Amino acid sequence: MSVIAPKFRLGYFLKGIFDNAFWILTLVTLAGIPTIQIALFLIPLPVINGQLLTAYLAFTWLFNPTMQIPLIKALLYSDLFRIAAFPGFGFAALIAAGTIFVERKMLAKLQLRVGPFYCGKIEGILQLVADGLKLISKEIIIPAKADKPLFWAAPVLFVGTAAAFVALIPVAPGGWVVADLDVGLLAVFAVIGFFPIITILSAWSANSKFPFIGGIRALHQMVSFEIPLILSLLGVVILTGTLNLSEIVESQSSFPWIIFMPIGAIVFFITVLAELERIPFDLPEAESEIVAGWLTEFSGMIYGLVQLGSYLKLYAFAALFVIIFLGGWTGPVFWPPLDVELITEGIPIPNYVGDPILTVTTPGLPLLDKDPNEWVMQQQGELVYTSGQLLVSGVIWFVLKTVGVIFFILLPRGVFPRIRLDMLLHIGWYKLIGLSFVNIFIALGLVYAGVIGPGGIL
Amino acid sequence: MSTSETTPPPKEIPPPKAAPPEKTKPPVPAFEKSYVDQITNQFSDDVEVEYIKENRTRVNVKKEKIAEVAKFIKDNTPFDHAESVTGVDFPEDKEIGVIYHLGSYTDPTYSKQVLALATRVPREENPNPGNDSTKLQSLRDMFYSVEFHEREIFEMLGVYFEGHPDNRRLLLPEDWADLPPLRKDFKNRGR
Amino acid sequence: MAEQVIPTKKMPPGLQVENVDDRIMTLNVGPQHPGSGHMRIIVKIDGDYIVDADPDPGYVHRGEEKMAESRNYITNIPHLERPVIHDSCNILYPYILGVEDLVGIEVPERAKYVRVIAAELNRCIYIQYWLAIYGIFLGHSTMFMWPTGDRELLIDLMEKITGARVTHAYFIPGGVRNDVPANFEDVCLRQVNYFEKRIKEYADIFYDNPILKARTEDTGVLSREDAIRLGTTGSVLRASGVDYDLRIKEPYDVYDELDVHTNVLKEGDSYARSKIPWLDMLESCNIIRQALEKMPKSGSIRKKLKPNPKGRNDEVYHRVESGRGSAGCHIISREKPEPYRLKLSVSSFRNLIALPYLLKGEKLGNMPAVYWSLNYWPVEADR
Amino acid sequence: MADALFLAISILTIGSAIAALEMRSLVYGSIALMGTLGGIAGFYVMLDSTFVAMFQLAVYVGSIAVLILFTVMLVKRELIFKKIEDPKRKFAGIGLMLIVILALGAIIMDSGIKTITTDSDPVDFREIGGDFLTYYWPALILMALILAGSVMGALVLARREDTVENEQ
Repeated sequence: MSVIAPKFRLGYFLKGIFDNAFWILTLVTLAGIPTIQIALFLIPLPVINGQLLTAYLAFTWLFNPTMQIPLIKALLYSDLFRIAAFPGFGFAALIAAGTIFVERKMLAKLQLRVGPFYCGKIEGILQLVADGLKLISKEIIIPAKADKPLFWAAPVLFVGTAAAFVALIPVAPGGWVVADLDVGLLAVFAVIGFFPIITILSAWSANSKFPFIGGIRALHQMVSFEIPLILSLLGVVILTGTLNLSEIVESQSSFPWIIFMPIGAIVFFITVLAELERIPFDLPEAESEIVAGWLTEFSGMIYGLVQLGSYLKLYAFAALFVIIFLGGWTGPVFWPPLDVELITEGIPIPNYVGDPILTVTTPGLPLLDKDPNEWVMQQQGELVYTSGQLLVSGVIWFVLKTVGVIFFILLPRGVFPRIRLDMLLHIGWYKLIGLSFVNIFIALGLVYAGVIGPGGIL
Repeated sequence: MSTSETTPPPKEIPPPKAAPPEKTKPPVPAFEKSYVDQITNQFSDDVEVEYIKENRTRVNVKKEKIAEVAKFIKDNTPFDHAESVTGVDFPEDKEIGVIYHLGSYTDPTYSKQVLALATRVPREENPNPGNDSTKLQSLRDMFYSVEFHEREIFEMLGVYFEGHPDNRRLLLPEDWADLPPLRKDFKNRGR
Repeated sequence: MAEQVIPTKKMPPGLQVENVDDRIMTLNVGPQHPGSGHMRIIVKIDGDYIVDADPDPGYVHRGEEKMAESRNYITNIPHLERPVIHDSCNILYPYILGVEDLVGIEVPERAKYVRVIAAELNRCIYIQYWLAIYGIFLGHSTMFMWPTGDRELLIDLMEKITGARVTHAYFIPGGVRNDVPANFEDVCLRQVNYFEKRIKEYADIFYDNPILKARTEDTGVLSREDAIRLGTTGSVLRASGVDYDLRIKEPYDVYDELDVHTNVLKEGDSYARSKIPWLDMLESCNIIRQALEKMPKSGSIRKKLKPNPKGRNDEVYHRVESGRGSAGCHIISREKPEPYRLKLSVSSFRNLIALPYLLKGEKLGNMPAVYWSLNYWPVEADR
Repeated sequence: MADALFLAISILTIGSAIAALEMRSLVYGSIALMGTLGGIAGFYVMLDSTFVAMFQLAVYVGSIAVLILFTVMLVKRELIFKKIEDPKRKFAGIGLMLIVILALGAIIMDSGIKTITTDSDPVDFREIGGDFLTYYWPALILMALILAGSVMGALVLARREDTVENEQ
């Protein structure tokens, strides 16, 4: 192994660098800048302080201290921020990375593993980065007789579908959700339905036996567990009378639905384990039977993408459990309710030197200001509480609950062995479907008894 | 690896039958003698008792009669399984010995006993496993557990077992084209 | 079964499928497969059912028996323990007994007890390793980590006795290689007691686990008659209800002076086969404690052996109960320093015959459970 | 914007429908069929009925397409890639399609559906759900029971088949 190629010549090396620089400059000038300008032309720009934000103004205000806060605020309320950062991809990816970290540490504690305890400097956080770098730098090997377009498309589609799932999850009051659909829950079902297709297509496209068996297993598992998954959530829909996920959360301001439908929650949790291929149900990846199942032929960043997608999916399912059964971002509130003035304008404090205003500001991620809609909605009597009345910001409650659910999803990995395919199908078709019907009948009974639901006493 | 040249094998190994030292032997154990006597009474000419020691006995059988003797043992004595099948090369005698070690699980009084059922088959200088005279009847129908052992003997010593359904190679590669490696004229490299 | 003539051209067995129905898929499980070990199982599946299984060992064949013919009785010791390095004392035991028989040497009483202790410790070490792999084969990663962790205790103990962590080469004709350290009794008792406490916890997480029971019970059932007919041995045999343990049936060294119990289960399924080794470990702890109590506190540890001993013109066949079952050693000796023929009759090779028999008709998901419950060690089968 | 979107979705739907018919590989054909069904869901979204669109996605793209894919993959491998080249049949099919399109278009144009205008709000799915839960509750319970019964029946049937298979 020689470090420098035997035909190395400095002149060729420099020429290569200059060539590259030349082509990059040319492409940026001819293609990059026009693209940016077209994009700026199409994107609706916000109005800040009565001025339409143009690209020129944005660059100017970046260095103007008084205008930076409004600029950032405008950025926070833009769609791009929602998709890329807070309720969308970035937030979910952060939680997914945390999940991997927690999984390693917890399993190390449980199983006497020594590696994760002594790994790295700062509790082994850099291990995640190292893993990611390793996956990126590895060669992507495609089987010789694979169906190449599908083989490439499947991981990308997997991540895309997982991200679409994440986009439907509201994480904070006031519409902090990427896609606030009226039929959010139905959209969730529609998105979940895509996973089996992607799995079976990628398994088929690898043109190998073990991925194919794994794909067929995944298909069996996902299809047979999708039905109890949908049925177990119908009880909540009957009680709330809405399919919008934010409204489902707001309906739980007094009590979470898990109190009334524990059966549905249990069924949903088990189906989530199966849909995520976590350990009692990880048959599609059973390494002692079928090498790695439908992931066998994946290598390098393709594998990394599938892993990223599956952890995004893990976050999304845990968040869905929190939203539907555990009350989402609702937490303990001040009781009796605070004065409206305290929340909105602040109350002057007598005999106090300095800033004489006492206000309740909102900790949490929508840090800078309260959503203007919220105040309006409260005036219209639609909201029982505002975020200002929460002890802690709703986002923190949401994250805490989600992490708790993720913990319970990870926990069986240390406790249970893998089950067999016929046992899995037996559980799915015989037990869980029956239990979810029981759950629906409980919900209907509550509705017709007039206890709860549309026009109920609670 | 090895060559199938026709150099005579080294002379220093004495054949086992050639050295029966007539010493004062220990008394023959009665229990072991009883079941060996069953066999010798049945096949008087075809079998020969090699030794009767405590818990260990050995009976040499002619190779044509091995299946009959094995069937008799299976039917009339508590020996119900074969523990081990050893193949030994005797280039001096131009013979290959096959020794079946039989044991018993069903009868607790026989649980210490190991009956060695031995036979010899002719050996050829240029072996062609499966197609030469080095053949023996398989005991698989009597003692099912010899199946893999006989496959191993076949590949290691070139003894073809007639009546064995699956005379493929087991441990060696499928394309092994050399001498059967446990024969004495297969030389270890560097030795 | 019809007689099969040897084909003139050897085909790899995986390619021998002719005129097979399209429903049947052939899977090469191994040798590069996380669920096969150092061997290949050619599995034909119809849907989820295995219709045919053909084990193909030989990927780690070392030719130990051929090697033994050109080395003398002493230099044979280190390489004959290689087949099962985790169980090196027990795999060496029958050879040592046979050589002692051939050269006619008596073993001191203390050495016999040390041998029994080392053999039982080594049996626990092997079974822990086996159990770890059984756990990970069933997807139970905790059961992979716990036995590998607890195994270190006994490995440290064996290191104190023999000086080596895995390949001990501890038994020699006429005794053992070196004496145990000074405070060995206390250390060994403490370690073994803690070890027993630990392995009793395995029942909570593994053997009483409802999913494990539902998964492995009634799978791969080997009846008593079939276990005898197939000539299986060790834990496979005892899980099928045959009470046969060589430590009791044919006691060697000092096992007849100790109170040894054997564990027999009637079911013969994968669960019973996997439970027997665990019960054996608990029994081993008992044996070690008894041996420590009865062991002479001082005395010779080995008989002086004349250099390069020659055997007599005879053949011997000795058996011991190893971690997997009966391990036999058949030595044909001439009046020479090296054996004329040495045959290791090992339990893995004997139990392998049950694998195709058990796998036929099972589900594919049961394959690892059935395969590894046979207590099969591929390297030992290949020798 | 809406017109452009409509055009794009139309091209996607019709193009993938043609592709679904013309693809040689059955797997790619079924993927194109998924595109068609997804395009129809896009039309529903444009018509402000997201409820139906989501059902279209969940049922047709999510479930029916999986069934089709599953069936296709169980077909022999040669059949998946078998070429069916018959120009006569191809042109006959195209002609038949044109005739049907023209006939349907004429009927629609003639029926006066274009001139219908209505200002009433589209029916919200909430109202349908509310009606189901209040006024039509016996029907809902009946439907639920029939669904439960049919699932149980299917399970019993499947079980019987399963045991028969095991006996073999």
